[in-house]
Amino acid sequence: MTLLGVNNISKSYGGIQALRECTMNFQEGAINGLIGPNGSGKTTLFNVMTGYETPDSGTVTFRGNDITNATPDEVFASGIGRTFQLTRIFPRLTVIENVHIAAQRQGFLAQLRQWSQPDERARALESLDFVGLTKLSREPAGSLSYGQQKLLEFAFIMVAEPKVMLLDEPAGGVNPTLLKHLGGRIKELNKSGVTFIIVEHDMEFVMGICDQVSVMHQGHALLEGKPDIVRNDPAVLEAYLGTDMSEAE
Amino acid sequence: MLVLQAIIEGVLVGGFYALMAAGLTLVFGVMDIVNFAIGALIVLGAYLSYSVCNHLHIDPFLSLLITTPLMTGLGMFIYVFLIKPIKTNRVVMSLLTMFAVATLIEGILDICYNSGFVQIHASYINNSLKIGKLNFPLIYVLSFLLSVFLLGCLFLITYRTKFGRSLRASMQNPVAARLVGIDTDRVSMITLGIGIGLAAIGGMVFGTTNAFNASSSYDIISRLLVIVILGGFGSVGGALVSAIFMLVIQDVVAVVWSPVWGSTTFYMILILVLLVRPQGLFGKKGVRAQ
Amino acid sequence: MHKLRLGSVANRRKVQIGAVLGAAALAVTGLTVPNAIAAGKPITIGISVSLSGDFSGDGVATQQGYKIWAAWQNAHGGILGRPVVLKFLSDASSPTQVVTNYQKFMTADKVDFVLGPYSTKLTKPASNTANRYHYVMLEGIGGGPSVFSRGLKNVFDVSASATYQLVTYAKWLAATQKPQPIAYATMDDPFIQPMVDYARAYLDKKGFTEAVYKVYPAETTDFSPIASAVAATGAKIAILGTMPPDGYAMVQNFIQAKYNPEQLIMASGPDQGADFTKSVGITNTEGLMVPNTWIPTSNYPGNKDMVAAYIKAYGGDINAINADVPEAFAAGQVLAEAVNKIGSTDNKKLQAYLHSGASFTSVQGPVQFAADGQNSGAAPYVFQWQKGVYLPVLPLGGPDKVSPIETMRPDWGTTPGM
Amino acid sequence: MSTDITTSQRPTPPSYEVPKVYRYGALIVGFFALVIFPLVFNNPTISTIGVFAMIFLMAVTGWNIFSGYTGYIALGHAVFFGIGQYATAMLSSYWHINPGMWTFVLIPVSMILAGIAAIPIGFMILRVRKHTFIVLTIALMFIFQLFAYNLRSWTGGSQGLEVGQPGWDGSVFNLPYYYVGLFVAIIAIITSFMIRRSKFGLSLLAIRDDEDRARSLGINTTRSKLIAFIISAVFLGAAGCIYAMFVGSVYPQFSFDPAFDLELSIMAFAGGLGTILGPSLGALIISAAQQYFLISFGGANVFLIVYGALFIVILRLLPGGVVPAISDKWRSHVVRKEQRKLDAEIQGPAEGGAKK
Repeated sequence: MTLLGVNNISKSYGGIQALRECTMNFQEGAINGLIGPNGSGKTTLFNVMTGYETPDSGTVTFRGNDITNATPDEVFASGIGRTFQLTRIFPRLTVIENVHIAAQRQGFLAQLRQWSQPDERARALESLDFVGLTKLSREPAGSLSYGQQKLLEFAFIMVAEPKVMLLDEPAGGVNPTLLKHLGGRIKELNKSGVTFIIVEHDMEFVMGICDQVSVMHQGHALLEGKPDIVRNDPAVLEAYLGTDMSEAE
Repeated sequence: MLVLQAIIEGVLVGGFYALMAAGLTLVFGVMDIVNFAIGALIVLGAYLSYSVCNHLHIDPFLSLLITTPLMTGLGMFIYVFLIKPIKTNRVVMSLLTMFAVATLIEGILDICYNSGFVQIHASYINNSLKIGKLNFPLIYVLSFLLSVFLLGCLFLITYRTKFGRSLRASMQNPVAARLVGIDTDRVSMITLGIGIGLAAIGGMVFGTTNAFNASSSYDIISRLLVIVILGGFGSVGGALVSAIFMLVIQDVVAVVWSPVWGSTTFYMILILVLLVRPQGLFGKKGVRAQ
Repeated sequence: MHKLRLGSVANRRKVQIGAVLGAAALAVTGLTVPNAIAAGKPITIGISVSLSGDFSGDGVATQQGYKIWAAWQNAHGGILGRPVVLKFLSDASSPTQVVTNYQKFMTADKVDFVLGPYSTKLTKPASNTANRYHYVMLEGIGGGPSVFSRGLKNVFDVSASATYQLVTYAKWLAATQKPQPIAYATMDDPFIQPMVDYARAYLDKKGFTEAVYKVYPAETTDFSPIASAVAATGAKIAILGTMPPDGYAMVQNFIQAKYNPEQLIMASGPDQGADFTKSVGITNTEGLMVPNTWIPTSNYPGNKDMVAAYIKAYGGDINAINADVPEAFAAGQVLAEAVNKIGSTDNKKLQAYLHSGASFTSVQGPVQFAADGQNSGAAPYVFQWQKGVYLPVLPLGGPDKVSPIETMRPDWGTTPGM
Repeated sequence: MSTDITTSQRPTPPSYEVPKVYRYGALIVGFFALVIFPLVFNNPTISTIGVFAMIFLMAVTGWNIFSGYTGYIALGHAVFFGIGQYATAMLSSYWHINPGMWTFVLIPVSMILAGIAAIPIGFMILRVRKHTFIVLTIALMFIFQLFAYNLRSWTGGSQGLEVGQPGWDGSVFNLPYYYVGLFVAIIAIITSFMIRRSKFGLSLLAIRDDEDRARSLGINTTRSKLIAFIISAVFLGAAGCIYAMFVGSVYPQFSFDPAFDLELSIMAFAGGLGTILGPSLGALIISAAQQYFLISFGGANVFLIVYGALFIVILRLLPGGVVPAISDKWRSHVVRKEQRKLDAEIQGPAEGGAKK
């Protein structure tokens, strides 16, 4: 069943057409990989799906609802969490505070309550345990290593218990040990019902973890399928090795 | 006719305000620094020209040959000893540092020159060119020409020299500029030097057209800030256009309605413009953080 | 010996302008023959002056006036035979600091008297504070009408009331000239604007029309549109409500606009002595008029001494004396005269006596207080610059000799520049 | 979400915060010091400085709730300070309030008015960021100043307005202002504290660090910023009200004064921007020091030089402010202790074994 889908999305910046009539569906409960050469529009697609950009045309649907023009906070509240290519954590807050930010609360009065309610605190620590950062919970997040920051970002998305997690290059700059750790975590969460969409250049990582891989090329969906099939498709190879590398991401 | 006269005066005076604002906007663009001391530095420039003219009995415009290098040096000194060491929260910390510098300068000038009002003199200051029924005050015409000339030089430096390339690179992306081997510290130092050197020139013109004392800076700073904002940060051309625009609006409103509403009208236009274009008229839209 | 001491006074002013001790200040007026030497426990007087900020230009002049008065007073027997010691604090042109400063004078230093600060804006909070501690506040440089409309019984202005300062001129105009258009421009200020407005109302009644009436904000730095608006009317008479730096800029802009008025009077600016002549150029001062409360060459008691002492201490010539100086001096004089009369340092008695209708003399002329504390005894003068000399021209028939008013022939329209 | 990690596996991280005993101890001592201060130093000069310090205390605390927490440096909060002043002056004559205790009723009124004014202003200016925001706030303040000059039928223009002065005796005159000021300031500090530890406050801090990211995490940043802006305006309104009552006259030039905002930011920076008590500490020290300095060193214009130089030194030595400097000190103290403990553990397994 399709959980998150984009239909005929187009988006251009000035003269550059980042997305052209892109249609793509992501299945519930799967770990979806999204690959494609630089400039093929992966990040733009993420931005459109999470409310950071409004598409020129087309729709985004989530669980059958149209969320095309929703703002990032509404998108997040509806259950779509994302990480960024360059990690975006809150450097001057402590690790544990970072995790608390994403924990949702309804209503303004609830906002006024202390941020570290015991149950939330337990949950936050749990998610830090999950990525192995508990020891650093009182450190300012800015003092963490790059890889640790990726894990932290992962942890604080997780704490909001989204239905879908969009990860933008989770493996970039992360050392192999941490990466293995992260892969394990993703699988573990997926078992508990979280859907993933992962943009990644590290093919080994993608092929090792994903159930389903979509390939983008020049702003539209090229192909969709199991990792093995995608890996051997000539069109994909051409897309990667082909000449059109001029667009900068 | 009166309105036309007001427009002409607005354009001429606007050119001079643009000159004062150019240093501010340049420093903004390259270094993320709100040079709050610009008002005090302009007054300092005015006093320096005043002293040089009085002691050496030379033309105010010639005095620039002495005061501009001095003030440029001061700018570099300020950069090396006060701005460069700032590690965190640069935007605000540098603003406060410059405010402290302004206080310091005002205090020193107050003591050295004893807070009476003075004005720089030259034989031709009160002259004006009369064309038809319109008047062109000579000093404003000269300062307008000087401003246009200097802004032109600034333009050439920014777009036609190697230093200009480094400067623009540092403006657009300091991290990347550093990666490609541009010494952004040096660029910043020179920029602040130029910015404050321009204040020396602005100060000379200010001193010939206004009587001033050490506390005169307060009237200047707010206008320069809004000019820079309206023009767009870092845009020297924007500063020129918005300065002229501001002065013309102000002068025309002053003539047809009332001087007290002149600046109010301008501020209101500024707010309206910013509601539509938060980056100012000629500012580049900030690259959306990914 | 004198010179040496003088030097030290000047240095002190430069280096750490603090409280000037009576003894040191005495040296300033060594040239007058003391009637009596003050002795005994000093009388302390607290004054807040604006040595930095917006009002610093006048603040310094104010302080000079007070200092010269104290030295002169001490040379003339002090107050009640005791020496006068002034305590100065700088208020940085801020009402917050004015309140704290006077508070300190009255409650920590327990001074005998206080005198007013510079400007209407600071006099208001200062007099509130003084009233709280039942201190009388005599002042000469903060006489905007709003100071006296509050019902405070402790503020007294020794200078001619601001409201009427231009009226001497207006009356003369109505009496001698045919009704004609007049150009008005005034700064938006609690002291200046009422002056112009009052004269304007008077002249309107007498049939004079308004060629233009412009109010401009205090922080204006570019006067060309205002000057052009005035110049464009071609009015033969212009009445301007200017503060010192604006006045200079206005003259300059008139010259540039080639405006040729026959009569040009400014609320303030031409009275600023050397500051003014240096700024606009002495040749351009010809015919400019200004209302003032003081005649530099006047024979009123203390005036000659004050002028001599000023020149000796701060240099310049008689025309270089800022009007704030005699205004401050006069406030001190009236204080001394009143206190000597009642023979007590009690502020309550002083207040009652000042309200009694008694009259006083000062360097600015007679002083008598109306119920609201304004000086009803003075008739404001009008001065005109004639051939580089600053001469009283009005009122006619007053105690001082005045020169005839000249019609301005600035020729700003034809010969560019001087 | 299910994890099988039990709590026992979780090593408790050391606390780097200054222990509660010290923090609350200092707070209580500080509180009592402020309460008894005017009774001990009963000279009205000192209590006058005290009144101004209280006014700055509430103003800075209010300012910090917005600017400190969200990182949006507002240099136009004098708008609300001025609104409080003008509201007080206009309403006290409009309602014919006899000068005296009843005038204090105007404090909540001024707070409400400042808060209401903050809504459209906030809507307008919170759309922009960084430099543009800073300068826009300054521009806004000048607009208000110009309105105060130009709308003379209401504001009296350059003539200003008066607030009637009660006829209290000079020896006790300052006390009501001081204690009411202290009361409002404490409310401000408590508000600041509650916000800092609330989810709402955390969202403000998130905005400070990365606004776009905060939005992507489901925080309604526009609403959060606006609410913080309004709360901070409210306390500036209170400060303006007390100031107008105490000084007794209101002028455009002094009510909407650019220097006021610079002072606020200097105080907040010196104490520690974005901390709860840092700005308060900065306000108490700097406002008092500034006034005391002027009255002690008298009519000297060296004041500006010393002030400027001192300020540069402070910025250089304590770039983060006093309070963060203290917590940094404490932090490195804890880290050193940890380090020693760790060293001891590594060096001493043999001894440990022997003991077993």
